[in-house]
Amino acid sequence: MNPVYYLYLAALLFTIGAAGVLIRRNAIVVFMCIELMLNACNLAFVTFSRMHGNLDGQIIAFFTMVVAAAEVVVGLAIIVSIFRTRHSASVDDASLMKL
Amino acid sequence: MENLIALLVAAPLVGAALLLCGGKRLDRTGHWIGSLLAVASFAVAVVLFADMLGKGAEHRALHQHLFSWIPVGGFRADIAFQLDQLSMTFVLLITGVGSLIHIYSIGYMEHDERRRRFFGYLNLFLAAMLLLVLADNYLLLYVGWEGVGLASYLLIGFWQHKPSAATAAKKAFLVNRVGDMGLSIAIMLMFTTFGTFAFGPVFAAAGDASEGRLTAIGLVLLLAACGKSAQVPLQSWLGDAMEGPTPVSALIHAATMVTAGVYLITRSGAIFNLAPDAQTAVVVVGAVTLLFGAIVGCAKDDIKKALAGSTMSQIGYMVLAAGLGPIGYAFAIMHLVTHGFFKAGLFLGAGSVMHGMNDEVDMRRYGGLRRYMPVTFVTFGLGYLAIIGFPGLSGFFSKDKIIEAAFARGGTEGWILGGAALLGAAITAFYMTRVMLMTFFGEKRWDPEEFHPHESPKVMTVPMIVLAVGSVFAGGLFSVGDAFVRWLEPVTSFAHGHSPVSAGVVTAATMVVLAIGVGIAWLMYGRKEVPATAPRGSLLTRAARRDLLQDDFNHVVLVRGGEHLTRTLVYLDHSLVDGAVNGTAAAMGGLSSRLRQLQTGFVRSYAVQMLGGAAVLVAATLLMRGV
Amino acid sequence: MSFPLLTATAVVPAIGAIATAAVPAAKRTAAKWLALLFSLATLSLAAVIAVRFDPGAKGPFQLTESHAWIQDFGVRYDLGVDGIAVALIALTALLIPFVILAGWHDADPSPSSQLRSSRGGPNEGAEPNRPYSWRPTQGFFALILAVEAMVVLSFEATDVFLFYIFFEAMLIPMYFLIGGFGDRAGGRGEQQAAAQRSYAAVKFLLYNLVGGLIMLAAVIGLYAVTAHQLGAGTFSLPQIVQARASGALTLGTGTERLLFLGFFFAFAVKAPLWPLHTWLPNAMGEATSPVAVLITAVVDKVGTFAMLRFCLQLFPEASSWATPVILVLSLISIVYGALLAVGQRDIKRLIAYASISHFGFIILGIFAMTSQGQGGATLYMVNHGISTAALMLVAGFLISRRGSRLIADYGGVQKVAPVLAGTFLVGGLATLSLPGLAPFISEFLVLVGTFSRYPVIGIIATLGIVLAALYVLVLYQRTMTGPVATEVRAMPDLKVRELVVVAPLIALLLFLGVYPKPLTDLVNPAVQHTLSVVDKKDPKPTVRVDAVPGGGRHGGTAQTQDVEAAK
Amino acid sequence: MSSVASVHSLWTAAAGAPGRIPAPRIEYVQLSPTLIILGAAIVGVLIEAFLPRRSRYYAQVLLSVVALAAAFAAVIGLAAGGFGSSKAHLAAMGAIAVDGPALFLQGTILLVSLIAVFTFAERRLDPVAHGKRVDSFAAQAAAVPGGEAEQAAVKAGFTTTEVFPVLLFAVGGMLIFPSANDLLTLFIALEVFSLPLYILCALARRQRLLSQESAVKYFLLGAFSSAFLLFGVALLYGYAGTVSYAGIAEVISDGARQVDPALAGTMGNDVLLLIGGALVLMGLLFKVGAVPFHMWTPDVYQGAPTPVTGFMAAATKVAAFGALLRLLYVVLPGMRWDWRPVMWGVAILTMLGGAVLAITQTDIKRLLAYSSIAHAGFILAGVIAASQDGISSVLFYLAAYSFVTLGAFAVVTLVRDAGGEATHLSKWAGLGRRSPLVAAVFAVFLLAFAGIPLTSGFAGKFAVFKAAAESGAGWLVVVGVISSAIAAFFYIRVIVLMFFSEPKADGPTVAVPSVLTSTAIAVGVAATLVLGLAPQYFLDLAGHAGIFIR
Repeated sequence: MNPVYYLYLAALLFTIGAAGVLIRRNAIVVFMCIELMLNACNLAFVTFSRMHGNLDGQIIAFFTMVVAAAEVVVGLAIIVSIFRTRHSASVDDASLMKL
Repeated sequence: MENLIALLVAAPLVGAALLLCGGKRLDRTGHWIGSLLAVASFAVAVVLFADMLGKGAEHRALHQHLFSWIPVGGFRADIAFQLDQLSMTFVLLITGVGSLIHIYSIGYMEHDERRRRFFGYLNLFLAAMLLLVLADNYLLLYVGWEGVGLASYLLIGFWQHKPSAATAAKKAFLVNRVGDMGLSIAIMLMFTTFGTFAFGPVFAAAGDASEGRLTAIGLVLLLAACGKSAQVPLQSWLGDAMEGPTPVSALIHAATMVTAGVYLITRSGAIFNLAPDAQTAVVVVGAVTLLFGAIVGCAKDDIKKALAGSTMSQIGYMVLAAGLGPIGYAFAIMHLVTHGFFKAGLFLGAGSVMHGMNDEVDMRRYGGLRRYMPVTFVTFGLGYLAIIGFPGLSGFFSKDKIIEAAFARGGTEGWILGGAALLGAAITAFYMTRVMLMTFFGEKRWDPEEFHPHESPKVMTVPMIVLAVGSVFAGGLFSVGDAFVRWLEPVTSFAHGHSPVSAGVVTAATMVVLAIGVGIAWLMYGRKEVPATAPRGSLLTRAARRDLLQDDFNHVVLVRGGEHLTRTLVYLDHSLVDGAVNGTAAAMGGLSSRLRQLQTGFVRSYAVQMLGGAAVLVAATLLMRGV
Repeated sequence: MSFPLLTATAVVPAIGAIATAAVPAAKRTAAKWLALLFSLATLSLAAVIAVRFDPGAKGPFQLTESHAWIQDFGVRYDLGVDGIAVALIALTALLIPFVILAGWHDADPSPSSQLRSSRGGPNEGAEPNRPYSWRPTQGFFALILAVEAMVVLSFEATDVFLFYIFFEAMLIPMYFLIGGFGDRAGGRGEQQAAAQRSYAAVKFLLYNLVGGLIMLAAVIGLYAVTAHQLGAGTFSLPQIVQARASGALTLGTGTERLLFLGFFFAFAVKAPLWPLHTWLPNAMGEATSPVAVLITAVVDKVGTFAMLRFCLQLFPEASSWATPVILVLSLISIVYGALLAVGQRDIKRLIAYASISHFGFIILGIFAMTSQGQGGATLYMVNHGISTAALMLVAGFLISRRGSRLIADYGGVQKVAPVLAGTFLVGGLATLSLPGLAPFISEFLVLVGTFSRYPVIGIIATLGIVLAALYVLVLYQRTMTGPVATEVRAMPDLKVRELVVVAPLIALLLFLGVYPKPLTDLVNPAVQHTLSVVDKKDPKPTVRVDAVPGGGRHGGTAQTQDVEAAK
Repeated sequence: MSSVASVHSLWTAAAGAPGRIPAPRIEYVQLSPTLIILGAAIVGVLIEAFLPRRSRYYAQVLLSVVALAAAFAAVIGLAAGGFGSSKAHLAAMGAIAVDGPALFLQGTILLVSLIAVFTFAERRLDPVAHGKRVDSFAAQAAAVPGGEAEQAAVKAGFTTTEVFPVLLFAVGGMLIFPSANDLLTLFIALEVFSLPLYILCALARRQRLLSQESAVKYFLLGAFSSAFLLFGVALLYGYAGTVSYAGIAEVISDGARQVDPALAGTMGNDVLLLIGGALVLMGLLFKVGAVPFHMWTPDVYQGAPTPVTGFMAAATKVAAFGALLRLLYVVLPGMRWDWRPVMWGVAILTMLGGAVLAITQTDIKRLLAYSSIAHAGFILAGVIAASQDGISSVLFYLAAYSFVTLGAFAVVTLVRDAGGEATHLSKWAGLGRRSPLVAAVFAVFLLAFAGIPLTSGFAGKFAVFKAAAESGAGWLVVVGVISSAIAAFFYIRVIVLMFFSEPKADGPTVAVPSVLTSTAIAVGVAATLVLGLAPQYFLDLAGHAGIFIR
């Protein structure tokens, strides 16, 4: 099966993630969408790695996971604290600063 | 000897500096200092004159080069004086009459607390006027030219608390400025034509210049002359100038300054002789003005204004003569000198009358004053006879010559000019007689309770007498064997005009018109009582009372128009020029506040814009490659 | 190496500024005297420059100093003066002491509270318990000295970049002078006055900043060009001129014109030239009259000076290309400024518009490209500086007495304060360039210079003479003559300090009016050099006089003077 | 099918390869600056864990200062050792470049951070709470604002001393970022310095709502953009088959080189290259705060604790521009003709956008944020020059700009009222009357921002514009000049406000800072004037540092 399809899939996932970021209000979900985008990247990496026949892509994928995990830590911390403050996880509520 | 020339100017200049900067401590002695320095200057003039007479006609011109004034590139102006016969004549007239009037003023201004300054201004005027006639190049002459303008501004407006005086002063200066424009343009033209504007070289080289340029120079010079000598169309200021103290009117606006125009034209004879068109313009101006002034003079009830009108007209005669070229220059100057005597005398007389009548100037409130102020009456009378050209007195000789010369121009022009001159003579006779009658004859039209007419003090009458003497004999003296003409010939070059009508006929004609003029005047004002309030009068009279409406014209066109123009410009400057800039700033602000709306504060909208940005970025990159 | 005279002349006032600013708040008078002292020291240094400078010497610049500064930008600390610069430095150094004297009390915290806030005196209004260290007086005089230092440097700089830096930097102190210290002429509420002041200040700054930034683009462009063609970018004026002459540096027509416009725009804003003038009336109207003098008599001169030194010498072709437009613009300035001056109700704004008209004359003279025109323009800069200073300072004294700038509020002052009126009149006469006073000479030279190449323009420009008379005399008539207005009845005449300010200026006007030769001798060689760079010759008269017999005497003197000038 | 088979065979081959893993060679000396910082950061964490609360503050401050100083010393040492020029080379298996730009930027970042630490440690500005001096960080970030937990924390005089190790982590990331020599390292470094910043933003003691909001915005957008960057990295990897800068550059330079017909689909496919490059660029432009990726800047700058804002504004820009330079000059020079026009557009948008938007701002911190955007635009003009002159001018500009920014924000921390810092412009009215010195200092910074001659701002601006003009981007210079004219307008507005308008009766007070903040401000002023009056030395420095190694 032509590996290029995996690339298409990756692109699709990435797009879905991006779209999710744009349309979902709940901070958690937005955040998940970002994770989805990262994973799409991972998929792309792995695919390319396979196509190029070297391992860099796979290694990068691992790094990406680590980074994603770190992001989760920081992101959740922030989101939770703001949730506790506002009793809402809607990103649209956090719009005191504008103009 | 030539080192004395600077002294002529220096003496009054020092006086001016002393009196104007000296402060209160000179208040008591100021007028004496001033008069003394004027007299001193006169004395120097006499010495120089004597010295000049001692030499041969050709070697009389003196030259004194003080220092190089403005050397820039090819442009060279020097502070240098030139004293030739023409200048000498003026110097004598200026210092002489000037000194007399200084002395007269001691009495006239006695009760004015700012007398010191008055004398300061007078001295300043003398200095400037002498500079004007002694300069050896046009630029230096220009300095004197404007200097006398300044002095006249200061003196007309001497009683500044009177708004009318202040306005008149301003008007005089402005109108003169228009003339000055002419002079400065003339200088520029000379510079571009000859590379210099010193008398000697310019006149020497005039022959090589194209007639067009010479005509141009002549015309702008004429413009200058019109401004300074109150010739049509720039005459309007002279009447108002009578706001100044009477001695000022006598010295500046009768005897000396206003004749500067004539000096300029005569001095520039070398140029005019080569520019016939310019000369024509000059004679036209002269002829028009002499009639204009005369007519105005007939209608005025203010004694000084009437005299002012007459001054205008007399200068018209001189300009006319000067415009005739070599056949006229000498007579122009001669009439100028004699006129200096009798007109100054007349003004001083008028001043003395006003002095006795609590500064009343309306002749309709005079009448029968000869009994109260005999000396004034006699001196004024002599001046009157002189000006109307009564046989044997100064005016007769000088004016008669001019009329002849006018005819001598030949052709129709000659007839027209001569006719105008004759007509002018008649009108002169009329209005002067009118002044005489209304002032000194007839019933008294003033209230004895209010007015106590009396003769003026010696210090005032003596100068009047001197001037009267001058106005009686000067003309005769000059004409003995054409003394004056020959005296001036080396400078102005003299040519005998060939009049189509013989001199005798002209003289006779003059006598006749003179008689007619006097007669009409007597019929109108001598025989029947003069109404204390002016009658409505004919259309012409009413027009003439308002300077033939020419002032109104100025007011409507220049003053009003100017005001509108400036107001519009001020508005435009604010709304347009400034508005453009402020508008840009405002636009920026508007743009900014509109763009701010993009910053909604919603993360997701930011994300959208980022995505859009990314899309654009990618698209652009692809486009660049044309993929 | 020899004593760095030029640097010293700029450093002394700079130090003075710092020293003055450092004077403790209580010691106001000390600060004033200190400032005066430093300005006098600068004056003496300027005098030394004038003496050490040799008009006859070869080479465009003298007393030069040269040090490396920023090699990466090709910038050197190059100083040097030609006759023009010397004249203007002298003018600056001369005027500053008078400005300081005239402004002696302008920055005193005034007793009345609402004035205090505006003048920034101790301000209990906001926080009663806290003492403020805001020291207006020290600031005022320090800023004046700072401006002097920068102006002097920009006259001395022969490195375009160096010049640019001070040309721009001097805006800042000027800005604070305008916005921070208004004259006491309220008439309006103090708040409103402050608002108008800061508006004027901002306008001043933005106009000039925009001009400067556009010039910056041109400066950078110049660098790029030189860097490409000469290998290493340079800003040194003599070097560039030399390179252009030798053909080592050739600018494309388009490039040169763009660069020229960039430079000229900045200078035209500063000068100011119609239609970039509107900042001047606001600035001069709102600022105290000494500051107004600083603006128009000193700072703005940098603009016209720079046209002469940089625009013409760096971009000769472009200059002659732009000449027609510029001449027309300056012509408009002359007439327009004069007419608006006639229309003003505010004394200081009137003088401002008069200055606009005069700057029109200066620029006209510069771009007439004749030795009379440019020599006249240079003299004009000096004379205009002195005459406007005289007029404006006296006007300031007048205004400070009555507390109003409106012409209508005066009348008959001449009767109660004759000396004041007299000096005012002299200043006015100088402004209308009466013969015998210095400005006449410069104005006439400019006119002749213009006329000899562009007769029509010259003739139209002469209209300026009449209009000048109009606005000056109208101003004098409305304020000084006529019946005494009730408010001015008790007006005192000039005090000694004020006389000390005015008398020397008037004396100078008279002296330079009668004997300008020192100045002309100073300026002529520089002008000739400029013209040679621009490669323009004076038009020859149609008739050679010296050939004509009879012109001998004058021809003789002329020739001798030619020899002098040649030396 | 065949392709699959071949791939499969390759795969198995890869698996079955004899497992001798070559040990990586790490040049510890060359990496010492980074290692010192990261090590110190870890020590800082340990301190948090084991030291008693009262002594943490001092320990942390001391540690951070020492670490930063030491790291800086190391950088100097390396530079002196010629690693900036002659001995420049790739370290850590080509993952990190040790060359002129890297060292220069690292030095700048370290200095900036040092000063930032001073402002972080400032404890005299906030009013004393329950007898304890407090800094501008939340007593207990986890506690709900206004909740009793927070009350208790405040009463107990807690302070978030964690900020120091967090800061150090961020610095560590920033040190790597501009010297990263492959895309992976780039990405990691990005995250390493971003994540701590997100946290720092959330730690304000006052106005915690804003602080948290800024944090969440920054975090979400940051993560979003890094996702894009990562995707771009993936595409580039797909294009070149490697992530090392040199490798990619090589592939670009000799175009589509056939390794294997099977991979022709992706190998050297320019579409991948272009899209990937664009996305990576976007990620960096986001960090730089260039239009249209600037939206986060004002909000974050406003919400974050001011010391953090100062640190971000200065250090992040330096690091991000460093990375951008390296990317454009090392990886993408081959496709200069593709990215230059695009960057033109971005630069113009950024300069004008920042300037225009700033005109109508009413909050001093937002104002500075927009001004920083405009400055990003100016720097981009230098970046575009694509010449060595361009590099050095950018380096110089960054150095000049960062100190001014730090100083400016430090001054902002001084002007306070009941609610903490008084950042609304109207509060600043008449500051010049109340405390001329502070106002004057701030004015100096503003003038530097505006690029008035004799300030560092002018020198920097001139440098970048000069570079741009020399590389033929004359019109970019004109736009830059126009936008600096617009920018001048609002800097002037602040000055007018401070000096010419009436002080409000309820105006803010100006707190008297301790030696720490004073030092920060003093250094800012000094740098502004020195770099303005005698920039030559630093220009030389930047000039010599202006060469990237491949």
